[in-house]
Amino acid sequence: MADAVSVGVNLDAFSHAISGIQALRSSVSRVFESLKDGMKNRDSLEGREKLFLAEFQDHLQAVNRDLSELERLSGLVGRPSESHPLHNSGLLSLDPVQDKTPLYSQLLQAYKWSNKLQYHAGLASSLLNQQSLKRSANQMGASAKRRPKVQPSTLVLPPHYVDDVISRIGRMFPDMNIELFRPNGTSAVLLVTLGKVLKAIVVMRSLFIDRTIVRGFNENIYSDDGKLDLWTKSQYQVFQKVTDHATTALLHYQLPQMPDVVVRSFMTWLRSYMKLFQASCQRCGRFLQEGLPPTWRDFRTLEASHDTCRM
Amino acid sequence: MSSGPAVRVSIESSCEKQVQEVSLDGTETYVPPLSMSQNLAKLAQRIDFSQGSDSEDDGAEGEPRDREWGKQETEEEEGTLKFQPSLWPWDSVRNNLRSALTEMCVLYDVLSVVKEKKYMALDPVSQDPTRVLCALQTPQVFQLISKKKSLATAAQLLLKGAEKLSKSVAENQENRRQRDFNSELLRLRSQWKLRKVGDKILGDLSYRSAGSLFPHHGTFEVIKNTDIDLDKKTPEDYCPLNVQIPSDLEGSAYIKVSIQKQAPDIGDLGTISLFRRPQKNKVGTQPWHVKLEAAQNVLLCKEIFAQLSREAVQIKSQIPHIVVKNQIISQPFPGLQLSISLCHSTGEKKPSRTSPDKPKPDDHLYVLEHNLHQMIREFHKQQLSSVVMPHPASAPFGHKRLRLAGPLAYDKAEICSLQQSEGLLEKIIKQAKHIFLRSRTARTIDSLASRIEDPQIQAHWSNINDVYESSVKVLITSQGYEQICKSIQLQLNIGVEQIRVVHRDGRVITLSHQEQELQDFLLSQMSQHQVHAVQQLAKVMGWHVLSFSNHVGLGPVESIGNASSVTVASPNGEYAISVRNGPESGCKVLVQFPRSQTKEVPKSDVIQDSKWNHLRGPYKEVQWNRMEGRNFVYKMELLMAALTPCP
Amino acid sequence: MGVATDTETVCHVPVAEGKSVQQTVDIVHKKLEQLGAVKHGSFCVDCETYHATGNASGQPSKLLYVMHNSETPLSCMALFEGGPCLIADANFDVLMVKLKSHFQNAKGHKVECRGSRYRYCDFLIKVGTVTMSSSARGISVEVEYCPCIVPGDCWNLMKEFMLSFLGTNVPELPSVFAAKPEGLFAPADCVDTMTQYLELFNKLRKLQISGSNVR
Amino acid sequence: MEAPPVTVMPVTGGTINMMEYLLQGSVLDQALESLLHRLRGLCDNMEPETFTDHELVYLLKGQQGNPFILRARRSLSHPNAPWHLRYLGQPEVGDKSRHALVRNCVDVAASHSLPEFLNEMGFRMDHEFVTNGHIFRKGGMKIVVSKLSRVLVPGNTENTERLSLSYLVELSVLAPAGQDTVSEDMRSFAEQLKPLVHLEKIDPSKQRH
Repeated sequence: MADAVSVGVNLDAFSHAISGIQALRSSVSRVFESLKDGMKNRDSLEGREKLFLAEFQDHLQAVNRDLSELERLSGLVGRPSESHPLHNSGLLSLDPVQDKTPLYSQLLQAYKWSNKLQYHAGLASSLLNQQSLKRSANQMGASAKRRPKVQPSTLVLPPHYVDDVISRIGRMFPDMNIELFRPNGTSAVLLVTLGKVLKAIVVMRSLFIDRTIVRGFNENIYSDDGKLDLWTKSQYQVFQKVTDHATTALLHYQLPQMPDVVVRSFMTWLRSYMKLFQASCQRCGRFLQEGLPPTWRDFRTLEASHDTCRM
Repeated sequence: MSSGPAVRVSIESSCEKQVQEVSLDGTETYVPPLSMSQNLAKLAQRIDFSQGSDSEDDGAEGEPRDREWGKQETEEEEGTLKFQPSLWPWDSVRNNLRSALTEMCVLYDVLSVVKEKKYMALDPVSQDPTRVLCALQTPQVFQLISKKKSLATAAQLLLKGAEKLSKSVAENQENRRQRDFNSELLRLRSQWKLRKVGDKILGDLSYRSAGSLFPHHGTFEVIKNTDIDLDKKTPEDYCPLNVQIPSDLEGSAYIKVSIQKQAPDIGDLGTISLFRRPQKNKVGTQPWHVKLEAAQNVLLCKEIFAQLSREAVQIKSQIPHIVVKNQIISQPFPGLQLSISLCHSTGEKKPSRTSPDKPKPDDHLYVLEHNLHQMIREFHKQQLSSVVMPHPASAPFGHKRLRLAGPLAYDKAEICSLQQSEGLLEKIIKQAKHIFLRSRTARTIDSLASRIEDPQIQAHWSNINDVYESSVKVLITSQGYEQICKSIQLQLNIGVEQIRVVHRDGRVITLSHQEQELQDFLLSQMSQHQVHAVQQLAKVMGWHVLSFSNHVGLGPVESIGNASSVTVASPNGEYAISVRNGPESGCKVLVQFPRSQTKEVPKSDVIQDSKWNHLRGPYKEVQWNRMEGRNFVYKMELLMAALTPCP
Repeated sequence: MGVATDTETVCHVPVAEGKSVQQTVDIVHKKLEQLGAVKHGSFCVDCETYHATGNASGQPSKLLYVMHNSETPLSCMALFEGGPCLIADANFDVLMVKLKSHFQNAKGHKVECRGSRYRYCDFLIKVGTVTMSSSARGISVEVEYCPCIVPGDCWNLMKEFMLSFLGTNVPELPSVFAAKPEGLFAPADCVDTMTQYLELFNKLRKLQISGSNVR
Repeated sequence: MEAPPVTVMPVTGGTINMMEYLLQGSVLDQALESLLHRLRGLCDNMEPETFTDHELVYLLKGQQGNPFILRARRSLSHPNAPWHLRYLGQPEVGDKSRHALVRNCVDVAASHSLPEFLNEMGFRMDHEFVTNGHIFRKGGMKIVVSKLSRVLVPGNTENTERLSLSYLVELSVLAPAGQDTVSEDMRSFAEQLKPLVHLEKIDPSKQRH
């Protein structure tokens, strides 16, 4: 700290010295100025010379004076301390007495804090990225870069992968028979036979479900020419209703990032029609409402109710 | 070289050159050492001149020659001492002959070396000029002659072959030019049905064997082309066989299907402009084949049209179908006209019988034309397949399905479905309706999507369509909030007459073919979407939903649908935001401030007590269009964030 | 094309006290129409009885019933009571004519059941009057729930439906179904229906025999 | 759907009094190929079809008169097809100028329970055979070229033995009674098959005894 004080004292001398240098420079430049101008604008050559010499002399004297002044000032400034060329920061390079400085423990502390911060930030970010708080698939920081790759890959999946997923799902539900056809190129068409209740045709595009149609167990699945009939709607009102509900379910179960989950949840939902004719409505307790059994199945609880009772 | 003629060969042995005399004491007198050129000749015989035609012989003989020489020398050496009787009396003669041959070979080789100037130049050698000359020149001439001769025979052979080849090529060309009528007929026979009637050959180009019931006889006559001068150069496409098709099947024809709009509000349909040009003859197809195919196409088009017009007259519909000459006009939807016309252009002259709407030929629906062709062929196939053979074989002929109907106890509906078959015209009208409805739906959605930026409309068309049905998923979202605002998702099943809309909440709405209905519906859904989005956003932001209504009964009456509204309160309940959104009136956002924060609280005598400060304050409308933000939901999020006090 | 298999039940409705057969039928019709069912044409089920004339073995021959149902207009059902049955096309009737020396038609035994069809959602209801030798004997009600092929599954549902227009006369699950192991309405569903009708006819016939004072 | 279609027949009915017009002949195995070739040319343009059928002949013996004969046939190549039950009457004696054998005929398509049902009716199986061959069609005419095989073990259609080294050729038409013009058509068609095969009217009742 003593050093700091002495520096503070010297500062004055420094500023004087600087102004001294400035004066010296200006006087030197004056000498050259006059030399450059040379002898001119005088009546007689002699007068000219005389005047010029006198001027030159004056200038040189001024230079001399300034120089000596500067020398005096430089003496005042004194030599800067050799040991502390960087002042305080220079101290850092000094070998500290480790036991006496708290640096290590402080560092440790800081490191711990930074670790904790990172951990909590990670937790927070994962929480914030959760479904309920996500506003858009495009927004996620990390996935923003990944997205262009992810998006097409779920749209264009290799057929055997689709086969795999479907057969896995099929194994999950033993009472449901899932057959896979590819009547039109690579996109798969599933024929789901649910017990002896219904048959559903599910048209897929890679792993996304495009549309679905539900028919009675005894209705035709194949058209006259032996192909899967993807279009003719059921002749029974019950299954027309169930087809509508299944379409609604397709709109409800949507998770573009995980299409296989969607297929699985849809199949789980569809399986709840196993007891289409046996279950009574959970709301009104009756079997029939306007001639129809309870066709609606809640998307979460899979509870059966009439379409008119669910609202 | 060996083929040299029977020449008089001097028996004088060449060994004279080597040994001149053998004295009794065994000393031999040698000829003077070989001169430079002789030496060279000797060396040259060792060289294998592979380019020479007889180099093989040379090489083969080179070695033994050497040995012979050596042998001879040794023989000669000892010959006088003990005479060795040769195996064969002419042995020496043979040997000499052989050596003579060898000499000639050498000579020939030398000559060839000499002739190829690059190896060496021959200079006359001073020593013994006559001998050299005779030794060199005579064989050379002889060789030359023999070579010449053999070359000449070879050349003759080649020439003969070439002549033969060119002759056969010419013959081939000749053949192609003037084809054999019979072979052509054979070719025709392999592709078309022919039969002989009297002295005529008649063919059948009708589709009768494929199941067609069209009464046109479809007969063509095969004619032999004789009016051609065989000496003159025949044209490229000359064919000795010609076919004469019935005059009414000449030219080219197609069925034109188009939808004309009487009102301009309907978008363009089928604007692809594919102009028809006569088919380029494929290389290798016979002209008669092209002609017959064209005639068959005309016949098919005629059959389609005849079928359609018959049905048009038979079918009773509310707006009767009109058949005028070569055009059938039907009205699938009000203000819409489906016209099917038979365009038949005969020969070179401009199509004179085409439909009247010639100036705009771009509204031709190629898909429907194609479908018509497909359907008539299906119809043919049905005709054929309905009369399948019975199994067991003893059973009577009959419709395959109907035979099953009895023992399998088909009910009425099933029997009906076996018997009824929709007519061509009904099918094509249905298809036209569907195509029209589909393209207009697409246009409606697209125009809304381009006109309205917030919220966004996305349409995902199904990848599998039927001729009568297609479906599209419509998603209404806000940009940047796709994950939370997905309450409005619709599946539109576009049918023939109507559009069935399945809503994400389970509702099913049926829209008619009127464009306005779909547009109004989508607009009202978009308006509802905004309010739904606020509701969803409130959940995410921790705000509480105070009230929500899809159909508000208050406020100005909307011309389309109903306005919807939502009121949400900030987490601590201080502020509340009310939003009302109508499809027509747009959105209106109000913020309710807590009573304590409002400066100009109207002084009231009743609520003086401080506890009344917890009462809600007045509402203020937000100048929504001046809010920061790229869309409605973003603005709302900013507003909520601003009104959420920092803890 | 498959065969429509579905669940159906045929039951007998007793004639209401103090009403004629026709009046009772009208009451049922009215109830159905109130429910929302729509009349959808008419139907007819008939049954001829044959018995073998000369029996070589001498044992009492079973009766052969030949039945037709307007629901399956191209078919002809031939049944032995409790025995095998045959579904054939309409030419079977011609064959029976040829066989008349061996199988004799019991003239007085012709039973017919005619009435109207009603449709209500996926239900098909047929209410008919059973006629024997040109006199009305009783009322039959056939209820068919088309979408379901397992009778046991939808029995509660059908019972609820029948309650709504038949009141207390709801029958129990027909024995035809109860006997089946899987409870599946087999492809030969028309036979099951015919068996039910046959049982009904026989019941009515017995009623007639035991007490001829039904009405 | 409401109005029953026009072609749906009344509840009791069927086609009464159908007649079968029949010409028969046979060819040796060696001549089969050329006959088939000829038939392919003459007959309707259809895919040539083969068949394998199993026929059971049932008798019902009454107290008096001839036994009642019914033929039950099923297709082995189309196991799902219905059975065909056939009654054939005695050949009509009629006038000699007719070119074909004419007999009454009832064709019934029946469910697979037919053998069981016939047994219940009192019919007993007399004999059975397997027939396989080719079937052609020309308008209403049916031409069946078939080879008959004896069933060695009753009921086992796998184990059969050929009856002869020739093929049976039958030309038949089903028509309502009184349409004698069909026999004229049959004769001209039979003419076209000569000399490959000679089709004649053969009275089975006279043949048998």
